[in-house]
Amino acid sequence: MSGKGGLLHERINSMTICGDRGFNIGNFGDCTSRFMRYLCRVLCAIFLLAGCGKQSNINDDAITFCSESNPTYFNPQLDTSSTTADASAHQLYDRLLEFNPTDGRIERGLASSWLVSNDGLTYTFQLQRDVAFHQTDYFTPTRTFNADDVIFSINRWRLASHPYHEVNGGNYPYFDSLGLDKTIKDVKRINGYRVEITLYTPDSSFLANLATDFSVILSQEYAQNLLEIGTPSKIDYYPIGTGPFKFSVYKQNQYIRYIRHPDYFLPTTGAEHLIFDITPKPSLRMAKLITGECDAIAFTSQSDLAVISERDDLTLLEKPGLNIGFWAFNTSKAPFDDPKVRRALVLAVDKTSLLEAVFLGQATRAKSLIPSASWAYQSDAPELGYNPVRARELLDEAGLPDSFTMDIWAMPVQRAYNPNAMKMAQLIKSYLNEIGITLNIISYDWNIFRENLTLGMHDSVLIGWNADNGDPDNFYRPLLTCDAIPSGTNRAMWCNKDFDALVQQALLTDNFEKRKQIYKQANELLFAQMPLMPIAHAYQYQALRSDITGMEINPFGGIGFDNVERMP
Amino acid sequence: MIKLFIRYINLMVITIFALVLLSFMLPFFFPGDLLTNISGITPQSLEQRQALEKAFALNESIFVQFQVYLSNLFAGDWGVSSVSQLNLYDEIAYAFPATLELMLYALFVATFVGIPVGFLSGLKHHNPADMGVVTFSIVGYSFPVFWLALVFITLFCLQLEWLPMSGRIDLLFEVKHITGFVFIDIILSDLNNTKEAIENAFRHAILPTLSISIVTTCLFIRFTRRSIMDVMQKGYIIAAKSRGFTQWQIFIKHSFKNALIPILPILALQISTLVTNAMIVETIFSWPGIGNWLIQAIYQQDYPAIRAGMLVVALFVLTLTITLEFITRAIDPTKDETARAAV
Amino acid sequence: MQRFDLYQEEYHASPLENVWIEFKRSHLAVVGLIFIIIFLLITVLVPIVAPYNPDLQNTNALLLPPAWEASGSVSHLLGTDALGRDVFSRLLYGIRVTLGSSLFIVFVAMIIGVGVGALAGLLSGVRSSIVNHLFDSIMSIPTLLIAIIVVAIMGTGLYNSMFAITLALIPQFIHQTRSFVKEELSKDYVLLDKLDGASSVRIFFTSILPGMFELIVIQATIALSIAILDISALGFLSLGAQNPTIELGQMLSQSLNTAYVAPWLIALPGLVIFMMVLSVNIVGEGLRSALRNRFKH
Amino acid sequence: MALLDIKNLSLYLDGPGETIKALEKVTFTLQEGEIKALVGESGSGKTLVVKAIIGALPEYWRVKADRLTYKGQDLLKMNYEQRRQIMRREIAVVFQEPTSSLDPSVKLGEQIQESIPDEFVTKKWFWERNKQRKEIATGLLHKVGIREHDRWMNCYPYQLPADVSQKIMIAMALASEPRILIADDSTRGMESTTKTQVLKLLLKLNKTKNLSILFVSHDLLAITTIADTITVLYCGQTVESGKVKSLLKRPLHPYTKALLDSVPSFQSALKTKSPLIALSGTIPSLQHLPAGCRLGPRCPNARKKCVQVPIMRSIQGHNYSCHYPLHLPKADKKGPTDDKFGEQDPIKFNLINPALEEDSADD
Repeated sequence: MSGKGGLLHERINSMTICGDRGFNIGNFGDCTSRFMRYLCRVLCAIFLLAGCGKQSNINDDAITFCSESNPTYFNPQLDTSSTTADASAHQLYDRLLEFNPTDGRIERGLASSWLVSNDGLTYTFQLQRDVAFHQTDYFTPTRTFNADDVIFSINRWRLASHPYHEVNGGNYPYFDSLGLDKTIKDVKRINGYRVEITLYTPDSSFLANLATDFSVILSQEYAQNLLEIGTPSKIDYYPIGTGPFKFSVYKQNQYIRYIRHPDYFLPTTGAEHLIFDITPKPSLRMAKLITGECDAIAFTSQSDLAVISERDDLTLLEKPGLNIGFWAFNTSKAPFDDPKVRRALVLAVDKTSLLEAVFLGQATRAKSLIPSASWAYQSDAPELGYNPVRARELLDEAGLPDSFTMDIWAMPVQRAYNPNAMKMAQLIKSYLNEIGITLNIISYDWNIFRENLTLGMHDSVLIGWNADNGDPDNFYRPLLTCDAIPSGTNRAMWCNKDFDALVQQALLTDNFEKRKQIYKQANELLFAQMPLMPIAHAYQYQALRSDITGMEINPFGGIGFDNVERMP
Repeated sequence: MIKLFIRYINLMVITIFALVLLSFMLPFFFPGDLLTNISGITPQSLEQRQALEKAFALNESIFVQFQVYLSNLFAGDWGVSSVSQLNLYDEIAYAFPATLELMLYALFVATFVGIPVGFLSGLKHHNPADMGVVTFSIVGYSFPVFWLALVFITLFCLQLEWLPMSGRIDLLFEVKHITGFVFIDIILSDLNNTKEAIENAFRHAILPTLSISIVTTCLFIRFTRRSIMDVMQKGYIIAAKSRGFTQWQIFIKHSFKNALIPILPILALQISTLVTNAMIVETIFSWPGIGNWLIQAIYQQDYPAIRAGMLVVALFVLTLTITLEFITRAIDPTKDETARAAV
Repeated sequence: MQRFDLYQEEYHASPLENVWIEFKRSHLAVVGLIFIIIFLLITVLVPIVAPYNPDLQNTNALLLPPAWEASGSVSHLLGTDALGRDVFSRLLYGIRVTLGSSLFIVFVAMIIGVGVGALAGLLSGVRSSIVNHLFDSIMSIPTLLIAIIVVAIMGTGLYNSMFAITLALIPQFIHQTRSFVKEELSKDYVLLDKLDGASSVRIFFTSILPGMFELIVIQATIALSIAILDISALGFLSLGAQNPTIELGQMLSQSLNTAYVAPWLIALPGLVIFMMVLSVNIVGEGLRSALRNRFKH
Repeated sequence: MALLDIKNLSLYLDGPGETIKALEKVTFTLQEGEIKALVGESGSGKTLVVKAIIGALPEYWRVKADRLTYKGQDLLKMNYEQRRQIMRREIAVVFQEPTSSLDPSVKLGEQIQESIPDEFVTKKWFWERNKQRKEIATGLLHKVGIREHDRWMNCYPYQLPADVSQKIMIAMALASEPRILIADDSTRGMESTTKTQVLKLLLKLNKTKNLSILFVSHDLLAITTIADTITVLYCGQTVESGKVKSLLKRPLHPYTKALLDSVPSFQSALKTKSPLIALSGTIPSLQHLPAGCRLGPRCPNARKKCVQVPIMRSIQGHNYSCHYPLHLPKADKKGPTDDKFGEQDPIKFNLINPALEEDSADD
């Protein structure tokens, strides 16, 4: 017995143990019986063999991205959450127009050129030629992209009578919140590669809206096929688009796989495979980034930013964000319909401590909705300070009972505009305790959370908004106008006629100065009514491994992997 | 033998029936709309609601509903998850083998490390190695599994960066899901780099298996050591020694079997703790098993999934425990068969 | 113990004293006992012992490392968590919740388990065998599964998870008591009582119950260690104790968010759970061996 | 030359604080073909002697002996392997409870075949060897008087009655054709019919195979019928040893006397309603052994001198260790007893057995 044991012993010592970490076998010598000692050697041999070498990626041209939760559909038209946008907008589809990520100007996308009539009512688009759709195992396109696809994509959400309008729920939150279906009069097909869109009233933000992540171009031929087979709902679960990647397979709560679209009409240097590894916990995403199982991760938590910048194998991209994190009160519910109560709640909370504790100083203080990065930023906007005594007086004036309980809904997921809503809720809870209000914190799974929010079951909610285009209207209309309530983007359920009038009026002129004046009046109205407490405009971060290039932060929404590759 | 077999069969049938009955009654207790809890589909329109009610015989008596439920159960139509609208049968068929696999690894380690070490330390119960084993076993099975997993992750994944920390295999390998057991799937789905895939899957399996197998191994060690030490004091061992058999002969012929028989039922009970630990560890290592799936279902309040998942796991654990008990009773000659089939 | 008294009276220690002598023999067990007493004291006296109110958020000392680290301060012995709350006092309150609820669970499970077990043991016949089979089969359902069902029906929360774990622990007591009572009934001294005309209830309380004392204590220690592990596991999975209540498992899962900046926040709650379970197991083990070889002398 | 020669065998148990002498200077020898009886009340350490011989003592005992030899080889000095060889071929043991000495999980046939040493099985192929083993086993069973061997061969130990299992134990002991058979109280708790069967069997074996037997028991009736020589133990001290006839005729040690008197059938001339004789008091427990002669407190004619351990003296092979042995001729008594308190008549042992009286007369 010992003979064999001895032989193995030498073989272990002579074997080159990977890495320089010498492993002293000697300390296992104290197992007394020969069999025991032999057992120990075999065990540590197995363990050592397995521990060989750092994680080496066999399949080199594959990029793994750790996303934070499951997309509801693979079509951003149907859902405003950034998870769906990340998973589909820039990967699977293209848009008529695109934003330049650096300066926000509008560039050409599928539309090679466009013409705006001087009365601002008709827009004509000249389309790109020979743009191929995806060829997958569930659909093979016979023709390339043309005007029919554009008309199909727009009419789907515009016309209630469209065969595909009711498919998969039939609500299009982004477009409903902007009321775009009321502004577009008609979409005409001039010829195979030219489309003309006429509006009822001029809308200076229309072009910007066509470039957002939500206005993607679907395949009309694929839709036709599905209608014939009788499974129209598959269009949003098994997507077909013109984007840089094709959809391969999706396993809920686990992963999404994409394969490169070989004949994509733009030259890209992206990887052959793209994998979204769904990891809900931020600390788990961070760990996977460190061990190299993920090449890039979504929404790093604020506390880890310092750790990333210290490590040399990780890089951190940073950009001032076009977003707003706020604490919205459900104005449709008593007592939050009384502005006094809302002002008292805002006065009772110290915004600076929230910024320090939750954003760890990596965010700018929000006075009103518009962040400093936008041209419509109003630096001298009025703001309520921290004054608990005044808050208590206001509450007594409003006739609120001494021991008043309310709930606050905290988002379970991480977002740039609010990296840790749960923690912020706990801080607010201790502040409200001081003025005699008990606050209970409620949280659900992200999709259920948003469903219940649209139903208005909440008293107040900690949430925020990511801009989709540089236009300030993209903050005011979806967040606070009456149309936005049914679509679920107006979390404060606040409907104020003269506020809507102001926002509508701002759209009519595209002269920046005049629009700034109108938005100034809107800010004063908001300050008086205070339907929500603006908290912060956070910087946007993107953490990734150092050997990944071609990735940049797009302030206007979803992440794109078309030019992302791994340096050898 | 036949009498014992019949007794165990009827015990199995009673328990399965009780479980199916329990899983049938669950939706009535779950909050929210009964129809969604049963079928998973939230009826959009009125006539869809009527169609569903007729399909599940909700307006008839309980027995008819139970009958409908049973026929659906055997037909494999377990309803649809109310969150992801995916067929539950396929979801469970996808998730369950992963937990089974993790459990088998841990059981393998526990039996082939726990029992021999238990025997060895029991036989040599007066030297330092035995003291070491005893303290290791007490410390071992008082570790909270989830904390042990976290410590392993911080140590082996983050500091030493030896082992990967999540999932069953690196997502780079496109392993088709055929049987659900990762190693078999790798071999069956002909990859170009099968060897690396197997090595990668092995590295992924080490930490989860280690985290749950330590607790079970230590329990096995403790039971076997106690049992072998009792057996060595017994009269027939001293008689065998007096007949001049070697240590090894005595161990193989007499003490091994006599020591193992009394503890097999207790080891069978460890399976249910093993399943609990496997389900907890899955959430930490994001192992795509049924535990992870069930806990996601709880977070998303996906009641049809909870009901189906609960039924599958409970049935599996129960049948396994009862069969193990039956096997021990069958091969145990010391007691006559008419003794009650006390589980 | 050599006693030099003239009459050579035989000194026979009472069974309990014998158990204590045997228990004292293993120092490890005594150390375990001391730890348990400390934990129990903490559970009872925590409001006095804890230096700070556990929910007091002091925002200017966020994520302070423990005192022995370079940048730690003595005011917060074990540092502060992400919201600036003192970790040391939160751990003490965590012990109170975890250990307190576990003790309560074991107590309730013991009362119900022993009662039903005795009943099942006393009344024989088909009815009791069906009941026993059902309870034994429930015993092998994993505790996490029962907890998931209870949470699905009644929602998350400490009390619901306590209810679930009691439900999971009762069958073990039932099984042990039933088999013990069945064994004792076949013994002669019970036969004698029967012959004297004692009713089965009286037999149970006068002769079987005192004999069952050790079995119950051993089963209680096992159940306690399982209960502590399960309560903290459910807390960790955030199915058990929710935010306002401070529970060790839940503290552990919350500390994951700041895993890289404050690794000690992960280590401390886990360590406390481990110490609790270890001391319970050591005392349980010491008790078992003491009870087993108290008849040696 | 003596097969088994034991001199001054002492067993020490290091209890907490003080060491207990369980056996004190046990001396006896076992000749070839002799049946020696080891008698003593239960708790007198006779099982300990057996365990000391076969080396099955638990670790915490310390064995010290001037001589513990088997055919000249000192058993204590031997290493484990040599001692095992002796146990395998030369010495065989039959323990007290037959049922607990049989492995409950193995069939009886297998256990018997297992105890047959390999040397006896000469066939080449394994199936032939198995058949031969079976035959030897059935032969053994027949030898010990078990008729339906098939029935017993494939049943389990818990299904056996006591006497059958006792016979099977003996068969297994004989399997290796030992030189010595140690029967540790093997007739305990048996009805007299089965007991006589077992004793007859032992006697037959002794006669036919010249098998020397060490018969350990506290059942005097069995001993008188079968044993040649006898050694009486009390609390670990050899009290008296010698030929059975001489001991029965004239017991020298008061304890042997009390033992013999306690058996009514020896008292053929008991008058009706006369009190049965029994030694007062009980056996002291291990912790509180009296100093010197351990019968001291219970001995009818104990004196101050008995506090020292009496040395073993012998008359024509009949040795005893007592300061005041019963009715020895006066001279011997005066010699060793320089009793300072002057002459004292030996207390007539009032319950002398008249039947024995006449025998001693014609000695």
